[in-house]
Amino acid sequence: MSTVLAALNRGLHAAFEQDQRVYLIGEDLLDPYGGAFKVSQGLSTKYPDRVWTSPVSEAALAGVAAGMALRGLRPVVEIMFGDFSTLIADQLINSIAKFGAMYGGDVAVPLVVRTPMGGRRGYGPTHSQTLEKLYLGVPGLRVLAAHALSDPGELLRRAILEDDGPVFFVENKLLYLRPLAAELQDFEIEQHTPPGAYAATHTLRLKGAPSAALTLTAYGYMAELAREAQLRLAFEHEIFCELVVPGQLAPLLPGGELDGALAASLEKSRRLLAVEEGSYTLGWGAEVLARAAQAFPGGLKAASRLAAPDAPIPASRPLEEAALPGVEHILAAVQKMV
Amino acid sequence: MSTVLAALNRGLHAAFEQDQRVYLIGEDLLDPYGGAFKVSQGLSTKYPDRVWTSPVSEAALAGVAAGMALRGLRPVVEIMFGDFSTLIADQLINSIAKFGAMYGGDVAVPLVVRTPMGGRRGYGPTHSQTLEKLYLGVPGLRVLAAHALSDPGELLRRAILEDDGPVFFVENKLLYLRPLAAELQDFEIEQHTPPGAYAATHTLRLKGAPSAALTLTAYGYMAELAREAQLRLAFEHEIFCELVVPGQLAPLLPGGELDGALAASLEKSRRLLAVEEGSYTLGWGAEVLARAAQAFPGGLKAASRLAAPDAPIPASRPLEEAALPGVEHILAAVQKMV
Amino acid sequence: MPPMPDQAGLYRQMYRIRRFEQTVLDAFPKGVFYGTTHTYIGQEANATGVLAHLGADDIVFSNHRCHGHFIAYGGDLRALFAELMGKATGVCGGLGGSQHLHWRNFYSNGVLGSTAPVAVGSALAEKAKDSQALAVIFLGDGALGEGVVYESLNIAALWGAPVLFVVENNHIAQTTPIELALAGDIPARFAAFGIPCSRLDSSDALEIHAAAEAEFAALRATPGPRALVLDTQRFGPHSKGDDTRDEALMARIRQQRDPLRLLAPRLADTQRETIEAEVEAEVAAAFAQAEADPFPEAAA
Amino acid sequence: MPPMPDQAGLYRQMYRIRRFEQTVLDAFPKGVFYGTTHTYIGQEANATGVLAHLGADDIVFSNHRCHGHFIAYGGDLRALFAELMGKATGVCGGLGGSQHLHWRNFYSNGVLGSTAPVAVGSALAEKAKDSQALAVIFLGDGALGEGVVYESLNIAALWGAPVLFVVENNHIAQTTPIELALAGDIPARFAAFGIPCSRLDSSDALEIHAAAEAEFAALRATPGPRALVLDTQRFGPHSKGDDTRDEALMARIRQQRDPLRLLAPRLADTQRETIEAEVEAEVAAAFAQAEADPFPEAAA
Ligand SMILES: Cc1ncc(C[n+]2csc(CCOP(=O)(O)OP(=O)(O)O)c2C)c(N)n1
Ligand SMILES: Cc1ncc(C[n+]2csc(CCOP(=O)(O)OP(=O)(O)O)c2C)c(N)n1
Ligand SMILES: [Mg+2]
Ligand SMILES: [Mg+2]
Repeated sequence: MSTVLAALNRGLHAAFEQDQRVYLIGEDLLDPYGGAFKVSQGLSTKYPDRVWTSPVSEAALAGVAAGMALRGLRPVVEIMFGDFSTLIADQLINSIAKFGAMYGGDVAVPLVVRTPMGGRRGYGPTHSQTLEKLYLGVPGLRVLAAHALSDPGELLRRAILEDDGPVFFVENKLLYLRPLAAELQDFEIEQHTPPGAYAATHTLRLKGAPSAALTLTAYGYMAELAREAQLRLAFEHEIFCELVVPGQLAPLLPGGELDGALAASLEKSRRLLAVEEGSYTLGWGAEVLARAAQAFPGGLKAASRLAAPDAPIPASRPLEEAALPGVEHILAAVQKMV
Repeated sequence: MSTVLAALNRGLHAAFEQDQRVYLIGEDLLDPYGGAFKVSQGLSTKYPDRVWTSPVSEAALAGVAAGMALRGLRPVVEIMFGDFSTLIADQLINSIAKFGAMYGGDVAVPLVVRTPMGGRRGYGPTHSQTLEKLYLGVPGLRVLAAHALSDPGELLRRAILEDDGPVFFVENKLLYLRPLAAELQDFEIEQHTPPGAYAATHTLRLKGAPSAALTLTAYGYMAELAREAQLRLAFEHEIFCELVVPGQLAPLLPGGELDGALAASLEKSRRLLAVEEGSYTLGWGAEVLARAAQAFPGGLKAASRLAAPDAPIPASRPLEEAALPGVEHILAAVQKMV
Repeated sequence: MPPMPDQAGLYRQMYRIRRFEQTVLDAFPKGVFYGTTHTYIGQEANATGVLAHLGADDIVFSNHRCHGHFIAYGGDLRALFAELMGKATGVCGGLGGSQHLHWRNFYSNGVLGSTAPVAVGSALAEKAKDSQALAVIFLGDGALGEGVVYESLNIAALWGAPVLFVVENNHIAQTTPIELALAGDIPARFAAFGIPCSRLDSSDALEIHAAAEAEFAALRATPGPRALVLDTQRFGPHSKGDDTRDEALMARIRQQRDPLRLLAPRLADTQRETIEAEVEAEVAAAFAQAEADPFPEAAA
Repeated sequence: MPPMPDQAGLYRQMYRIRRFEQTVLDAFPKGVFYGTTHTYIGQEANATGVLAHLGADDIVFSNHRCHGHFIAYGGDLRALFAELMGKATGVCGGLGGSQHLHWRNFYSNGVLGSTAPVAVGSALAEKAKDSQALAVIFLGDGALGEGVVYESLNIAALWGAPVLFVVENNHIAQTTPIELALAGDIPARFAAFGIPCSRLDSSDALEIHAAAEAEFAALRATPGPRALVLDTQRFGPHSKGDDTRDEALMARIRQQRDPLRLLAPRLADTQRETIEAEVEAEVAAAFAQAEADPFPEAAA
């Protein structure tokens, strides 16, 4: 069975094969290593001229990719750990995402920054963060999050080949070894692609379940844990939830409008729990809840967020496990809400 | 009459006078220039050994300050434009804000990064942004926003001298020349200092006004515009609002709790409009609305946000004026909500 | 032997920049312009001498002090005036303003040093496409404070980017003299990354033209980055009215280092006067047109 | 004449590091440790030779490969084992893990290069306080890719920070050989910022001890930054089992560049054996204690 890692690797290979303008730059990319998390494996062997392994210079990598994109190539940048995306913040915010609009609209910057995020491996405070929330409100930047419900390699391939703007592509580390679209036979899945997006939002319902008492929303690896929670809530507690999993985290709909899939689910359930691995304050869930509050001025019966506490992620296993939201945390939170 | 600029300058002078451990580092600090916005004027003349004018090296400035703070000094860093805070994102997020907790708690990093933010001066896309939203969710970092309702110099002095953790201190550019606490005679002002904070939240009511139909919340220069809107709404439209102005933007109360002053106001008004100059998505207002939604599960009658669109800030005056929320925007938004 | 440079052409180009910038400084207090500006007066010979060698497909990256670079690149005066006024006809439709220009292969940005990797990437892209185009990037002495510049030098050298780094060392960054901002030595900073660097202390457009000619020739002959440090002088304020330098010293510098004054004696008086008159008219017309141009309309 | 270094002491310290790291690599697959690790095997002479000169108040900044630095600084073996296990008794109570250590004046961080300005700032603080303390920062060749390092060199030179930059050039960064990552020349990079730099290609603790002695003496005599480049070899994987280098080459290197092997002949056999036995016991005891230590409890 294929894993998310294999799918991403296939997506990269497909992009390289289909378009000569695709280049990869980043640290430790050469085979046999193929990047610290192996997503880039095989590319340097097959396309030695288009894979440029680099010094440890994240900011310049992003800027170099910007220059390549301005001049008609379609570069992919691998940032070894998402924690180091802080080093490209200026290039991302003040160059890459701005060029399109600030130069009056006749410039395109088609590039993809790929990076692993997330903890649960004991890597400690500077190698475990889920920092994409920093980039969700950056005008001009699309943020996509791989998940295991459909092929993330295909999403990556489209981001590289079909998107004429910059994309920040998030890959949770624990997601890499997850099997792709596994154990979905119990679920009814609805796909809905928001206007202007090419990543579908997936809505998961347990087959034959009564109408949902609560809407869970989560992305990336957290969607896997939420799905597990969804099953256990049904079987162990007879609480039925819908799970809404976006693939595109930003931009959201203009004017503060709520995503259609989420709105449809909330219309029925009237209870919302947003779950994310990043830290609480101004996390992704804040925007989700704010939009839900705007969309349902009459109010929901309950609206809540589950996230990591606003603190560095400890290296120690029991501390890290307690800090990062897991299935048990979701079960507890949902039970409090219904 | 004193201005915010003069008050901030006085606050810096007071901090220098009261504590030998206070140092200032940044670009173009020397007199007669005294920093690009003159906030640091007079310091280099009076304390030549403690004002270090620097090369154009924002990241290193932040890191150097971190080292100074670790070793017992109380450095202040001036970042010339808040737009360049992107260059210190790694130092802020992965060093400065983390050291305290990640080293097990026996390390303090008492430093203040001061920086002007905001547009309305035609400086264009890289010199007009309101980027503090990037830092509101950074664990371990306090974010304060100067406003003109009470003495921002005193707030700055306390941040420098009394806070043992790192502070990101935001100064809106248009606020500099605003008179301090002017024309407040029409208002009844309540001050409330949230637990763990030393910056008060101000609640403004028009004297003798009937109970509020809506709660406005805004910070910094936006609070000035919101106050003007509050007056005009009362006198021109007979719509009475309360205005809640926090001085501390982060951290917020633990557990996602809503600030007490805001909760008290919403308890009565049941309508919320959060106004900010930064761009919409995952702006400060998202967290405010999310917390309000959590605090009032029954729902508010209306909840909305006013912010800049998710786009670079144009240099051209009419485009910039249309993009950044002004008094007219607030009037229109409130009228739609009541 | 390379052909003699077109002295009249160089003079005209420099005079266009000078008159453009003076018009900006004069008109700013009247509220015609909006935002900020950083004028190129005193440094005209740099852009003019360097960009005279530019091929049609070559790329230019510029900084906050970009008007002179833009004009020497061939940019339109009216469009530049209009951009500074925030008009719809501006280089970027009023979106960018003074520091953020893009036209054809010309790009400027207001974040110091941030353009360095972008320039290197653009050069690498052209190399990858086998287009023979190369990139030129202008950096001030102050921008050498930014770390990303050194990351970019390293990568440019490792990956053989066809890029010319032009450092305009006017010995000052905003108000900070170079002695307070730069330790060591500028050419050594390039050499440390294996990048050949030459240096010229001159405001003479002919000398700069010749030095740049050699750099372009070397760059076209052998792939890989090169650097040219031009020691120069900024005559005006950093932006507007914010010059903290000694006025007597500045007067002497303006006397000795004026690129126009240095080139003028090489032209016949009548030729020079014709050029000046033509440029005056051109600049005045461009300004008038830009003033009459409409503002952009905000989308509802 | 400076006193002869304590050869037995150097050997003991290096042996402690070696045995600590071997224990980590051996036990990791058994699940005793959690997270990541970067061992110092092969480079023991650097930390040991350099930090032998440290004064009580001097400050050390270290990187991801910090165990050897920490031990040579005087850090406790049990606390370090415990930190790698995530135990409450760890150096940072299990919060930091392998890469994030702090004890007394020792600080490490896992973001390459990010420590450079912090080290410079700490040195400047000590100078401002007139404490006479100085800072030492260890950087790998790979970290020289980060721009903030150059910003820091510039500021250190301009502001006269009493800091010693020690570059441990093991010719590789993770899997990337230095030829693919570093253009130009390491000492030239320091010289370009006016920072005196010496270089030594050795794994002999006595030679390194002597070179560092000269640096510390110069640093204490004259304020201002200095640099020492130590060409060295990493014997083990980057982290765990991720070595892509040629095995035959590595075997030769381990043969020729082993700091323990190089120093051993200088000690009497019995003395050496006593040291080794004592260290074996010490390391085993520290490991056992750490294993028995409790995990921290998560706050509810
Ligand atoms: C990253 C960044 N920091 C600070 C500034 C503010 N700033 C604008 S121009 C300038 C001085 C630039 O000096 P230099 O590079 O020598 O160019 P010059 O103005 O002398 O042409 C400064 C500090 C900026 N634009 N970008
Ligand atoms: C900013 C940053 N980028 C990337 C990494 C991932 N990383 C960890 S160690 C390493 C190689 C470091 O090489 P070097 O500095 O030579 O030290 P060595 O491992 O050889 O001791 C890399 C790339 C990191 N920790 N920090
Ligand atoms: Mg300059
Ligand atoms: Mg190395």
